[in-house]
Amino acid sequence: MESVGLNAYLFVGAVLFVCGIVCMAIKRNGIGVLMGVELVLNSANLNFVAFARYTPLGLDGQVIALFVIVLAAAEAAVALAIALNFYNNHLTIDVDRGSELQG
Amino acid sequence: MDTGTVLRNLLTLAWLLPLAGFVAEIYALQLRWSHRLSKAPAQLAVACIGAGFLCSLSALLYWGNETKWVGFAPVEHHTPAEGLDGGDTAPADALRPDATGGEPASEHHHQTPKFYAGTFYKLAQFGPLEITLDWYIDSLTLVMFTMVTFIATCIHLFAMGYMKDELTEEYEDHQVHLPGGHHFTRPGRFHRFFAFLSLFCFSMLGLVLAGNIFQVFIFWELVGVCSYLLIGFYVERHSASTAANKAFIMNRVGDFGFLIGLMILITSLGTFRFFDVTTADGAEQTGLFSLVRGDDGKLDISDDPSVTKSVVYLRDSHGHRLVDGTTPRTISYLLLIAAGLGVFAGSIGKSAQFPLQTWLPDAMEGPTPVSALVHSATMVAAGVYLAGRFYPMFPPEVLLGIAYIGCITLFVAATIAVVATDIKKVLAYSTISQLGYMMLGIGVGGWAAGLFHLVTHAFFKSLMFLASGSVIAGCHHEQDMRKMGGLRHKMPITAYTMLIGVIAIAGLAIPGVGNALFGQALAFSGYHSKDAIVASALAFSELNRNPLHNILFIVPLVTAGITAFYMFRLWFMTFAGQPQDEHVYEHAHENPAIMTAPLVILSLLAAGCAIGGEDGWLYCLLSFSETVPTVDRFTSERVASIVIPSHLDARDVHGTAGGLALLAAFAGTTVAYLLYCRKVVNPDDIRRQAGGVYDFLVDKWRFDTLYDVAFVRPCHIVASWCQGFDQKVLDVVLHASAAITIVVSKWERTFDEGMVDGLVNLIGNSTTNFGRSLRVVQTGRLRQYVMWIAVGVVVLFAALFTALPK
Amino acid sequence: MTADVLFWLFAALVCGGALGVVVTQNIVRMAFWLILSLGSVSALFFLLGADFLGAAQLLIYVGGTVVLLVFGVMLTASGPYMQIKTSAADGLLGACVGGLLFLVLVSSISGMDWSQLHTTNTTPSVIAERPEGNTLRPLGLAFLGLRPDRPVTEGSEVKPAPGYLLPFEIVSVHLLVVLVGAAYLARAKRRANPSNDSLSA
Amino acid sequence: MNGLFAATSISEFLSGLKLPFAGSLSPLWVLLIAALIHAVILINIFAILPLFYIWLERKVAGRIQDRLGPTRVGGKFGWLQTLADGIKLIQKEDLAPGAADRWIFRIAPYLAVIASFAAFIVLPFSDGWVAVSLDVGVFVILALMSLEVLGIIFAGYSSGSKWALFGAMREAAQMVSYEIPMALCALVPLVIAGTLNFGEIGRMQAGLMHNWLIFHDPFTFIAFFTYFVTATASVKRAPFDLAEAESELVAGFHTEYSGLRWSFFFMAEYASMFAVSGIAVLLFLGGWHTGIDLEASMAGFRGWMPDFLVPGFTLGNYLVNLFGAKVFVLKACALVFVQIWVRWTLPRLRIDQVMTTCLKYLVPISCVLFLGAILWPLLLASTLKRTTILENAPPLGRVIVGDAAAVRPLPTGMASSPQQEAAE
Repeated sequence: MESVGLNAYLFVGAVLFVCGIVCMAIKRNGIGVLMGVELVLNSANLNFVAFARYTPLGLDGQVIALFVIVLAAAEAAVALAIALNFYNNHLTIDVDRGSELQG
Repeated sequence: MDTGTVLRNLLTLAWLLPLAGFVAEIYALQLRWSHRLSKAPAQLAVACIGAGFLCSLSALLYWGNETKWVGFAPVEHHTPAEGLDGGDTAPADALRPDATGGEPASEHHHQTPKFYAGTFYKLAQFGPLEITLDWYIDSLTLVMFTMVTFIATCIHLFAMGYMKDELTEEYEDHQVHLPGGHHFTRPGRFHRFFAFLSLFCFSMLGLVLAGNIFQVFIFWELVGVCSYLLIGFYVERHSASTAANKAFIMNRVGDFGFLIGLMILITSLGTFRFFDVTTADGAEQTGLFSLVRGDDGKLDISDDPSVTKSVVYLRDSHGHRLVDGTTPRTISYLLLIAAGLGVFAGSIGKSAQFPLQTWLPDAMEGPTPVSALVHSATMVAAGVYLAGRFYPMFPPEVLLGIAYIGCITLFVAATIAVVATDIKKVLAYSTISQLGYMMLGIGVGGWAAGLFHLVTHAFFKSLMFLASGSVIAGCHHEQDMRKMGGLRHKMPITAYTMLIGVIAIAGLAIPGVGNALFGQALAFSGYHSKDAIVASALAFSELNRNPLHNILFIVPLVTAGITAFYMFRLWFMTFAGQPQDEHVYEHAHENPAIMTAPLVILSLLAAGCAIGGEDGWLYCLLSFSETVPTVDRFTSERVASIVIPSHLDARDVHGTAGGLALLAAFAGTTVAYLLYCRKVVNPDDIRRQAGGVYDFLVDKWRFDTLYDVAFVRPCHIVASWCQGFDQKVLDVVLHASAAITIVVSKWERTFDEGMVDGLVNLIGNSTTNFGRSLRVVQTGRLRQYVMWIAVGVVVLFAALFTALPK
Repeated sequence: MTADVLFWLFAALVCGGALGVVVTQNIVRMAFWLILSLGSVSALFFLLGADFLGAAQLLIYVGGTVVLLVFGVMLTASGPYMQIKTSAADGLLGACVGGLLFLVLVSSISGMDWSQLHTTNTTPSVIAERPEGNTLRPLGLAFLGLRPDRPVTEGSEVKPAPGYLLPFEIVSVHLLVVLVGAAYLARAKRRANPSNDSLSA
Repeated sequence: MNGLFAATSISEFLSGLKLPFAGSLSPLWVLLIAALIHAVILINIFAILPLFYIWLERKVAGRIQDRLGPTRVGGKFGWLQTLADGIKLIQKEDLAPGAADRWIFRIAPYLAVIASFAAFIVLPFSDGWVAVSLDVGVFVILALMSLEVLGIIFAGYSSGSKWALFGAMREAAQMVSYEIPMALCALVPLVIAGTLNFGEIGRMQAGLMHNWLIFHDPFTFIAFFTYFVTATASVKRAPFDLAEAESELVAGFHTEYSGLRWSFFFMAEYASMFAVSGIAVLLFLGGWHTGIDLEASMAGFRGWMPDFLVPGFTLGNYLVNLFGAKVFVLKACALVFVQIWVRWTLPRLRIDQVMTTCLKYLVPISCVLFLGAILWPLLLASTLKRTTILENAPPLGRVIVGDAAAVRPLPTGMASSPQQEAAE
C-alpha cells in the first residue's frame, strides 16, 4: 500500500553510511573525521528505526537507536576532548600529522 | 553421663593440661607475657600437673565409687561355688584339677566392666585400617595416671627450688670450660625446663591413656624426644649432649624392634586397637586382645605339634573363631612370638634392659629432677607399662625371654651399682636393676607383681632421686659420695626421708609385728612388691622342670641382698660416718621447704603405698585390670617347655620366697653396715683384693667397651673401607665421567652454536625481517586505516557474494 | 502518498547533506551540511513513527553534538576559515572505495527479501500498529524494565517481557564516566610550544 | 487523532470539504493547504509579536530610565515606531564583510529564525489550537529552541570579525550549559503531569488557580523561578546577554550584520522570548486557563451556533477558544514584560559569572528540584495514600495507586490506554 518501504530507508542509510566512511577516509581535519563518524552512526540509527517500523523488531529497534544516540553523544564528547589534546600537542588538527605510531 | 565418659573427660583433661602448659610456657617468653626471671612458667607447670593430679585422683575415686570399690578389695580365691566353667579345657587344668574353681573375677566381669574404651578422633583410614586416637581406661590406667601426675607434681615442686639457679640472665655453667679458663655463660632456661617437663608429662600420660598400639608408639616416641631434650638440657656440656644422643639412639634400636612388631601385627591382625568396637553399621571390629585371647584369656592354638606350622586362631570377644570366607583367620604362632619379641624390644630400649641398658646411667647428666622423673615414674616406666599393657599378646615363649632379660639386667645393674661412687649413678643402676625385677615379674607370670613393683618403685625411687638432688644441691653440685659423709647432721630431713626410701628398696621388714595389724609383715612398699616378684619367680622355677630356670629365682634372690648392700652403702657413705671432705661438709646445708616438702610427702607414700601387701588396695587395683586371668597355669610346649604359674602358685610359695628375700636383704644390709659404717674391713682392701672384678664392675661389665668393639669399631672400619672405596674407585669413575662429559659438551656447544642457534636465529631473523617489511603498513595515519577497513569490507563482501550461492 | 512525498524530500536532504559534508572543504560548512543531514534524519524518524527518537535526535545530535563539534572547530582553528584540503588523489581513492562500498551495500539490501520477516514472526509490531508515533510511553516503560507491548506467556500467566533497565543504568553511568573523562582530557594544560602560538598550520 | 504534519481541525475540515469543481481534495493537497494555513497564521503571530515587544521594550526602558520612549510615530504612544524601523531595515543594503564566509553569513539568520519559528509549531495557544499536537511536544520544543544557537554560532564565525567570533563562542558555551538546568526544570512539572503533550498539560490545569502546576508542590514553585532564570539566559536576554555585550564586543555575534538579516536575529530573539514564556505559562501557570474558573461558566456557551457557515464549525466553541488564546498570550506577555523589566534593571554579569551561575548553582538546584519532585508524590503516597494534595490532578502513573500496598504488574496494552483517554 505504501510505495516507500524498508528498502528505501535502507538505501538512504547506505548513502549516509558510505558518505560517513568516505568522510572519515578523506578528511584530514580531525573534526571532519568526527563528522564522518556521526554520519555512520546516524545511518545505523536510521536502519534500526526503519527495521523497527517495518519488521517485527518493533520497539527494540528504537531502544537500540536511542542507546546509539546516547553513546554517540558520549563518543563525541570524548573525541572532542581528544581532538583538543591533539591540537594542544601538535598545534594543528590535521590527523595526518599525528603519525607517531608509525611502525 | 556414664562412667566411661566421666573418666574419659577427667583423664583427658589431666592429659591435655600439661600440653596447654607446655604451649603457654614455650610462648610465654617469645610473646613477652613473661620474662626470663619470672617464676610464672614454673607455677603454671605446677598448676597444670597439679590440676592433672586432682583430675586423676578424682577419676580414680569416682571409678571406685561407681564400681562399689570392688577393685580395691582383695578377691576371694578359694570360693569353689562360683563360676563352674565345665567346658574349660585349658592345658593348665590337667596339671591343677583344683583350679576348676577359678574364674573368681567372672562375677565382677559381668557386673562392672574391666575397662572403658572409645575413640577420640579418627586420624586417617587406609582401607580397612583405621588410624585413630583412642582411649582405654582400666584400673591400671587410673593408677598410672594418679601415680604419674602425683610424682610429677612433687618433682615439679622440687624443681622449682632445684632449678632456681636458672632464674638469671647470665647463668654460668661451671662444667663447661672455655679456652682461657672462663666458664660458659648463657641466659637461664628456667621456663624452658618447665616447658619440657610439661611436655614430658603430656607424652607419658598420652601413652598411658592410649587405646591402640600405634598411638602408644606415637607417645612412646614423644617420650623419647622429651627425654632427649631433658637429658641434653645442659646442651653445652659435651657429656650431656652425648648422653642425650646415646639415650635417643639406643632407644631407636629398641624402637626398631617395636616397629617390626607393629608391622607384624598390622599385617596379620589388621588392627591396632586394644579393645573391641562396634562400628556405626553394627559390624564388630575385634581388638587385639580379643583376637588373640578370645573371651577366656587363652590362646586358641592349633593342635599341630610342629612349632613352625602351628597357628593361633583369631577369635572375637565371644570366643568364636573368626572366619574369612570359609577359612578361619589365623596368625602363625611364630609370628606372634616375633611380634611379641619385637614389641618387647621397644620395652628393652625404653626401660634400659640388657643389652640396651647403658644409656640410662649416662642420662644422669640431666638435672636431678629430670632423673627423678625419667627414671622413676615416666620414661623407664613406659617400657614396663607397655610390657604389662601388651601382656595378652605375649605367648609363653616371649614371657620366658622377658624373664631372662629381666633376670640378667637386674643382676648386672646391681653388681655395677655396688662399685659406683657417684650418688646418682648408684641410683641409676639401682633403677635398671629394679626395672629388671619388674620385667622378671611380668615374664614369670607375676603380671600384677611386676606392675605393683613399678608403682612402688616409682614412689621410692623418685623419693631417692629427689633426696639425692637435695644432697647435690646442698653440696653445691658435688655428686661423689666419697667426698660426703655425716651429712645427716647437716640435712636431717633429706637424710631420713632418704633412709625410708633405702629401706623400702632394700625390702627390709619386721616379720612378726605387722601380722596382727595388716596380715602382712610390717614393711615399706618395696618389701611387698619385691616379695611378690620373687614369689612369682620361685613358683615359676618350681613348676618348670628345667633346672636352668632355677636361676630365675636364685639371681633375684641374691640380687635382693646386693640391692640392700649398695643402697645402704650409699646411705652410709653419704649421711653417716665422718665427713670426708671438709669443704663439702662445711658448705652443706638443708634445702628450703619447697624441696624438702616433696621429700616428706613422697617418703610417706614410699613407706605406705603398698600397705597390706598382696591383699592391699594397690595390688588389688592393679590385678583388677588383669587382661589375662592368672588363676590358671598356662603351659606351652611349642618352642620350649614352659609353664606359666598361676596366681595361686605364687601365693603358695609366697612365704618361702618372702622369707628368703628378707634374709638376703638383711644380709646385704648387715654387710653394708659393717663395711661402711663400722668400717670393720676397709672397702679399699677388698677393692685391692678383687681388683679384676672391681675393674670389671667399674667398667660396667665392659658393655660400653663391648659395644665399642662389637659395633662402633666395626662400623668405623667398614666406614673407612667405604671411604677408601669412595676415594679410590668412585671418585676416579666420577672424575673420568666428568672429563668425558666436558668433552662431549664441548662438541655439543659447537653443534648448539652452529646448528641449533643458527636455525633459531634464522627463524628469528626472518621473522624480524618480515615484521620490518610489514612495518610500512602501519603508517599511523588514521585515514589510511579507515580506508583499509572499507576496502577490507568490500573485498570480504565481494568474496562472500562470489563464493556463496544465492 | 503524503508520506512518500515527504520521504523523498527528506531523503534527498539527508543524502544531499551527507554528500555536502563529504565534498565541502571548509569545516564550518561541513558542519552546516551535517546539520542539514542530521535534521533531515530526524524528520525521517518522525516519518517512521519514532517521534521521541526524532526529538532526541534533534536535541542531542543537532542541538548538542554538532554544537560541540562547531565549538571544537573554533577552539582548534589556527586561522580564519582554516581549510585542510583533501588532495585530489585522496578524494578519488575515497570516491572509488566509497562507490564500491555503496555497491556492496546496495546489492546486499536489494538481495534480501525483507517480507519474509513478517511471516516468520507473528508478534505484531507496536510501531506498525501506531504509524503516527506516540512511542514515548512504550519507550519509557521499556527503559524502566517493562515491555507491555511484548507480552510473555509464562504458564497461564501473561506478563510483560523484561525491558532495558540494566542497559539504561549502565548507559547512565557510562555517560557520567565520559563526562568526567572528557573534562579530564580537555582540561587546560600548558601548550606544547607556547612560542608557536601564532603560527598557523 | 494527532497528526504528524497535519493539524487536527483544519485538515479534517479540509478533507471533509466538498469543492464544487474538484470534489474532495487528495490527502497531499489537504496536508499542503493545512500546513500553509498554519504557517501563515503562525508567521503572522511570529512577526507581529516582536513588533509589539520591541515597542514595549522601548517604552518600558524609557519609563524605567525616567523618559518617555517613542512618542511620535503612529500617535501619542509611538505605536508604529517598530514598523517604521522595520521598513527602514528592509530598505538598507544587504552588506557582507569582505572577510566573511559569505555563504554561511547569509544563511545564519535564517537558521536562527527557522529554529525560533519551528518552536511555535508545537506551542498551543488554546485548547486544541496548535499546529502539531505532538505527544512529545515539550521535548520537541526544547530541541527546536536549542537549534537557534547554531544560527548564532554560524553568524559569529562567518562574520570574520573577532568580536563576532567571541560573541558566538560565548553564546555557544552559554547555550550548551543552560540547556541542562532548563530541561531539568521543565521536567519538574512534567513529572507531575505524566505527559509531554502540551494540550494535556494545559487541560489538566483547568479550574481554580490552585490547580496550576506551580502551586502543586514546593518544588514546582521553585522550579518555575529557576526555569524562568534559565529561560532568560537561553534567549540571551540581560543579564545574560554576553553574546552581544555592547560594552565589550561592540554588538557581539551580529556586529557585521545589517538590514533585514540583522532584524531577523531580533525577530528570532523576541519570538524566542515569547516561546519560552509560553512554555512557562503552559507548564506552570495554567496555560490558557484564567485560574478563576471562568471556563466552567462558559462551558454552556461552547455549543452556541453549531455548523456556522460550514458544517462542523461551532462558533461558540471558537469564541471560547479565542478567549483562551487571549488569556494565554496575555500571560506570556506578562512574563515577557518581566524579562524586559529585568533587562533594564539588572547589570550584566561577566561571562565567568554566567557560567558559574549555571554550573555551580542552577544545575545543582535543578537536580535537587527534580529529585524532590520525584520524591514528593512518593512521600504523599506513603502518608496520605494519594499522590497529590489536589483533587483533580492526573493519576501519577499506574504503578503507585492510592492503596500503597497494591503495586501490581502492568496489564498488557496498558501503554496505549493514556492515549485513548487523551483522545476522548
